[in-house]
Amino acid sequence: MLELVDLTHSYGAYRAIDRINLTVKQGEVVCVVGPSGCGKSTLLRSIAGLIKPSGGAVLLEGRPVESTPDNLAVVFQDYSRSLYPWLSALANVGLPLRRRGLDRKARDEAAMAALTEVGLGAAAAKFPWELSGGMQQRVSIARALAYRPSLLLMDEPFGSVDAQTREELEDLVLRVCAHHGMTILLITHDVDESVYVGDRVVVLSKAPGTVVGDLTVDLPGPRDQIRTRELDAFVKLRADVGRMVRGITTNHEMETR
Amino acid sequence: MLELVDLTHSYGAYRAIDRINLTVKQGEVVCVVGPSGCGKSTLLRSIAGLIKPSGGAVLLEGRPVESTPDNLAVVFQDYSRSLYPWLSALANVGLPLRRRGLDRKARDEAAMAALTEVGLGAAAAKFPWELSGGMQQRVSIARALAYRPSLLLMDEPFGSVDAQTREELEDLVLRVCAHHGMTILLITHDVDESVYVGDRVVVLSKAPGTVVGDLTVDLPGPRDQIRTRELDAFVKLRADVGRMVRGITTNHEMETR
Amino acid sequence: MTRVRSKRKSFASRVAGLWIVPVTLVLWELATRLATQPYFPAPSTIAVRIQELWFSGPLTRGLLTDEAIEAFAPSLGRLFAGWILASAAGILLGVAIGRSARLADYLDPMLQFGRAVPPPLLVPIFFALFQIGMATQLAIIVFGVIWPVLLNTADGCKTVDRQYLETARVFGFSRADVLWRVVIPAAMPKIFAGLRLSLSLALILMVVSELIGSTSGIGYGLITAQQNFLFADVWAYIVLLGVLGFLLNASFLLLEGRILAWHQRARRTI
Amino acid sequence: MLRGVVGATGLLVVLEAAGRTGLIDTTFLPLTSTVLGRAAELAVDGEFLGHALASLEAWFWALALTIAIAVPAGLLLGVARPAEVAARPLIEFLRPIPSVALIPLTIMIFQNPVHMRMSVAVYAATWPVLINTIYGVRDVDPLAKETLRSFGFGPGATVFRVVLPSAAPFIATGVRLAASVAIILVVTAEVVAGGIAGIGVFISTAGSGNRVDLMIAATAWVGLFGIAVNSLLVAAEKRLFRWHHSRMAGVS
Amino acid sequence: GADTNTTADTSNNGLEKTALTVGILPIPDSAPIQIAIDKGFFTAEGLTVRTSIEVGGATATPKLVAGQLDAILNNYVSLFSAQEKGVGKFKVVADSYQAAPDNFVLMANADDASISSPADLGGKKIAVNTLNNIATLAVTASAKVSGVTIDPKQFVPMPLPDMGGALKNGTVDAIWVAEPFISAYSQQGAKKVADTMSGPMADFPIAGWVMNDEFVSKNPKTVAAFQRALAKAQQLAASDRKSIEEVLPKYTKIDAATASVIALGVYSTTLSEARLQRVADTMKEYGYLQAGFDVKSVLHAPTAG
Ligand SMILES: Nc1ncnc2c1ncn2[C@@H]1O[C@H](COP(=O)(O)OP(=O)(O)OP(=O)(O)O)[C@@H](O)[C@H]1O
Ligand SMILES: Nc1ncnc2c1ncn2[C@@H]1O[C@H](COP(=O)(O)OP(=O)(O)OP(=O)(O)O)[C@@H](O)[C@H]1O
Ligand SMILES: [Mg+2]
Ligand SMILES: [Mg+2]
Repeated sequence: MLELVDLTHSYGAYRAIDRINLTVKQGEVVCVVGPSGCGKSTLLRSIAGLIKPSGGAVLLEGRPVESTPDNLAVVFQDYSRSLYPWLSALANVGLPLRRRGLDRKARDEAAMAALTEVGLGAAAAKFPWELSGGMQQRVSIARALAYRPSLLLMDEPFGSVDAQTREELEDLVLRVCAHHGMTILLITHDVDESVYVGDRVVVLSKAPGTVVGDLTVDLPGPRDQIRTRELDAFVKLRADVGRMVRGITTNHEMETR
Repeated sequence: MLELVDLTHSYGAYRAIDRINLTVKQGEVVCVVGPSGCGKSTLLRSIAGLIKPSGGAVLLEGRPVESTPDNLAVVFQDYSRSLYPWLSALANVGLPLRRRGLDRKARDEAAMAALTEVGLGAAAAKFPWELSGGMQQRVSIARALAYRPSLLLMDEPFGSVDAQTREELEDLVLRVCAHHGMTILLITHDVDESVYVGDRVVVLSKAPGTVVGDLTVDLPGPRDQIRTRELDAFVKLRADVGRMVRGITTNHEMETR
Repeated sequence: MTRVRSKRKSFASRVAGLWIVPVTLVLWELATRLATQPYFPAPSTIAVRIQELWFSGPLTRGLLTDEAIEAFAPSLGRLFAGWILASAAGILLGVAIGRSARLADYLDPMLQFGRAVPPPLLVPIFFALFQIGMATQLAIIVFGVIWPVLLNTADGCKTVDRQYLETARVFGFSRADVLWRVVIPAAMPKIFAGLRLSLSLALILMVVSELIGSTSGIGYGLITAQQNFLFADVWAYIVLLGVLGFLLNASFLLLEGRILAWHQRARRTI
Repeated sequence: MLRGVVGATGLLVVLEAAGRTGLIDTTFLPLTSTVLGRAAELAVDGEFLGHALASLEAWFWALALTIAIAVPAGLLLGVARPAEVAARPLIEFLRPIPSVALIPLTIMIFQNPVHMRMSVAVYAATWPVLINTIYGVRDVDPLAKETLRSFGFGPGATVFRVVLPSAAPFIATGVRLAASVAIILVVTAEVVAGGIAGIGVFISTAGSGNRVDLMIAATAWVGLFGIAVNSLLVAAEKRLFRWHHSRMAGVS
Repeated sequence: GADTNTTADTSNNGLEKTALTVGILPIPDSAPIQIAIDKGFFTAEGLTVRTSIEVGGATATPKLVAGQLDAILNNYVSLFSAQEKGVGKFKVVADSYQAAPDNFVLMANADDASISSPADLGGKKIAVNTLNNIATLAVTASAKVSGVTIDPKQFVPMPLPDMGGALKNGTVDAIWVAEPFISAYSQQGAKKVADTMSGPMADFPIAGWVMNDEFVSKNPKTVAAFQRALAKAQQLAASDRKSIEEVLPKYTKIDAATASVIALGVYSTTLSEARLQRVADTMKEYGYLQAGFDVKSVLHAPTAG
């Protein structure tokens, strides 16, 4: 459904990503890992049509993406800036649902359900600045999930929550996505997470980012936090990805230092 | 050196932390873990004198903290908003050094050294909005380290960087602190990290946060990413802390859902 | 990409950006010719008057006539003196009341009062307070121009992102550093909005100050023309003011572009 | 509030003292007590209240019209860079033209004297709102806009749901500036062009009778009106923009 | 505003228009209109007259041209100048006011030895309420008698109430003022330098009631009614100072005490072509008019009956 062909982007003279090729199938969960500053967010923003890549193309259902594709939701890395301070958590989650043609009541209900699922039912009436970092992040996850997009882009969506909540959110996302047949592209730093959540793990090199690894995660579904992580296949994959990332990063660190 | 006595804070009617007692010795590294929204950032802000707690006291070297203590540095959770967009990364790091009575050249050198240590030597001239999330976070770590405070407060300082960089930063912080005899209070979600970095791990309950566990990490120093993590003591401690956090979070989740 | 391209914008494309000028002129000419109203002469008539009044002098002086020099020099002097004084006072006072709630409380009613008083009505009071004419005129300009700078500065300094200030606090910035390195840069966009407003306001108040008790300058020329029913002259002055304002603003934007580059680039979606 | 009263009283006392000691010539600037007495009399003077009401009406509609014109225009120009670049020469040409110079011309265009005053006031009051709106729009966090865009909202929704609310505090400052500019211009137009009713008409009549005390007393009411309007607007801003103030540090 | 009731209404003595808005100045010159209103002279003619306070010719004239006002009190110098420049086509329907000794005087600071007579005016800055009107003409003419030529650039326009302060702080050297300012400024240490309405300017016509030419020809009956009512009031004003003192506090801020002592001009009772031609001729002499000006073209004398 999503295809990146030689996707390249430079900020001014600085090249952030370099000829990235990637194909994502309908309903697939693809995790992207890579060193800090390698261009993951840039990649995500190109797919979302928020920046016009300097080269290459993003194809969605075969058609080139000119502006923001329809039926998309994004969880931004900088979640605190992507929540509207003049709206309550509930209203923040409900806002995109206007596009779904829901009336006020239906919107509020859907938003409330999503907030409850991320454990924020009690904080629905609070404003973003009254929420802790992790709570804000969960609001923006709830917003994306409530929207039920066909393509969901997430930029380190679980970075600010505790381990337990993180696992619950991982499972929540997988459940919702499977149920609604969403396609997901998830950026993460957590190698375990990438293997646990992804059907595929894509590894990017240091900046300018290129694809240096593309592993298919062949684990039985539905995943389970305890059992899946105990599988030999999981442990092996995790080690593979870990090695790959580590290899790059080490080289990277060598050069920049 | 740092003592919290019955520290309590409420936002309006909402109690965020409740009678927290804690003593931190000079040169100690204390990690605080706890579920999202339990009041960790609130605790940190009370210590930094940024909010006036509704009850109890913060004592520093025996004297109550009235306003922001001297010789303090903070890495905020919301790092992107704590960098000044009108200054380059170098200038952002160098700015607090004005208090150290350094001249321009010495400041720039110290800032450059700190940036290089966090792997951003090449990005010194960039402005914050030209940096990726992880790079911004590293700039704010560099700023805190370059300042050489006697007390360093860090609110999830490594949340946005990849695993490899994270480990390097952990070691960097430990090294710099040991060298300069800094005292550290570090908030994290990563149980492994809390045990690896901390001399002590303090576990907070769900909101309103109270201290439910205070474990001394009795591991040999200096720590090493591979060897320390392989120690039986490490594995046991990690499991202890994990159980503690998990227990709380589960109860917590039960109630809010 | 976009940035690079826009920087290299050719001179030709900049001039082409002014397409609205000829379009407006043509429409204006047509409208005035159709209306044939003595109060609204055609722009062509006005242009001729402008040339006669100010640009028919000797080449050595860039065609400027005596009249032009006599009118422009004192006016521009008053304009800049007034604007700079007002800006300095406005920023100073604005920073002070933006940073001190107590001072703001004490001064607020007086400032709000002063803000709503038409400057021409204060002329007799200024005459009573100042013993020289020039001071009166400067006082009128300063009094009229200071408000946008003062208000925007105060507002900008009062509403600095909390996280910026907290960062400054935890690192123990000195008061001066907080002011110079955090508050003022953060308030800069608002201060500039105020300065830009006040610049054209200064032009207006320069004219107002010359309407009363002056025998030189653009405002004096304007009121003379008005009271002599010389409409082409009146319009010549109006156009002159417009062009002056345009030029001043263009120079101002250049300066702003330099100083606020970080802001403009940080706020651009790439 | 209390401090404000203290501050203002202080100034009045100083002025009174300056008048009594002869530091200020009381023939040009009457004693504060005299002016205050006159101002109090005016408050119950039916004729003056009629004048005041006429000015108030012109001011209210002028401000309403200003907002109705300048905010949408500012949003458009702020969002659409090419439009702003194209319109800039015209705006910058028009902005420095004194309304006062336009008064005789507006008399020819607007038959109704109230419309004439309004047009003059709108002309001058538009600029602070317009410029502040443009700057406010530029100040909007790009990520806030991108968030909405990524959910597939069009430019209209982005402007209405993100740009307008985030720029609102900035716009409000512009409106507060415009409110006093509009008062100033309504009164000035009345002073310059005369008319049947209006505070400015009252002031110029008082001037022709050399009643400086009445002129200043009437002017004082204009200033007091400015205080009242500002307080109202500030209170409204506090309510509407709680989110803004919560995120912005209060004064130290 | 002024457009109400334009339609002819036969019940009102056949007047084409019964409601008039008249621009007046808040100075003694306008007294007759207030007298006519108060004494019911207009009502008797079937007219309802409302006054609008004007500031000067520069803004009252366009209001008249644009139809906001049906009639204005205007000084002749301004009026003739406007007519010549094609600002509009006007008709004087009644004379109003003519100068008397000490109506309009030049004053200077009492301690200013450098200026004591019109002969000292050379190069001095002189404050006038409006440029290019009776003020500048009177000063120019009276200085000329003393052999001094005034440069128009010596005139500083400023509102009358501002002049005292401007004189005191030296912004100007002399001021041209009328009552009640003459009395007020005398008390504040200003001295009279010259009576500008003497010599060539003695008994000079000051102001009259002016309408648009078009209005006059379209509304002859209304104009006639207006003239009749005004004539009665002018008559009363000319003969009975009390009647003026009574109305002054009503449309000006001159209080009764001041009204009883200030020097007043002469209220005219006829519209004399010869008298007004003198204004036009003087204006021509001093360059206020380019070509000769026949005042007959701007007069609309009342028709008998
Ligand atoms: N300004 C505020 N006004 C009202 N409530 C607040 C405010 N700041 C925080 N809170 C509330 O206080 C509680 C604790 O917040 P805090 O930011 O301290 O949590 P935290 O432990 O840092 O969480 P996280 O790990 O998610 O960052 C939360 O429930 C939050 O909703
Ligand atoms: N607006 C910008 N202008 C200039 N350079 C930029 C801009 N945004 C990003 N960059 C540069 O592009 C590179 C890639 O940035 P990006 O944000 O895509 O990294 P990332 O992979 O998301 O990193 P992280 O994991 O730290 O968030 C970085 O080196 C950064 O400095
Ligand atoms: Mg990123
Ligand atoms: Mg927190």
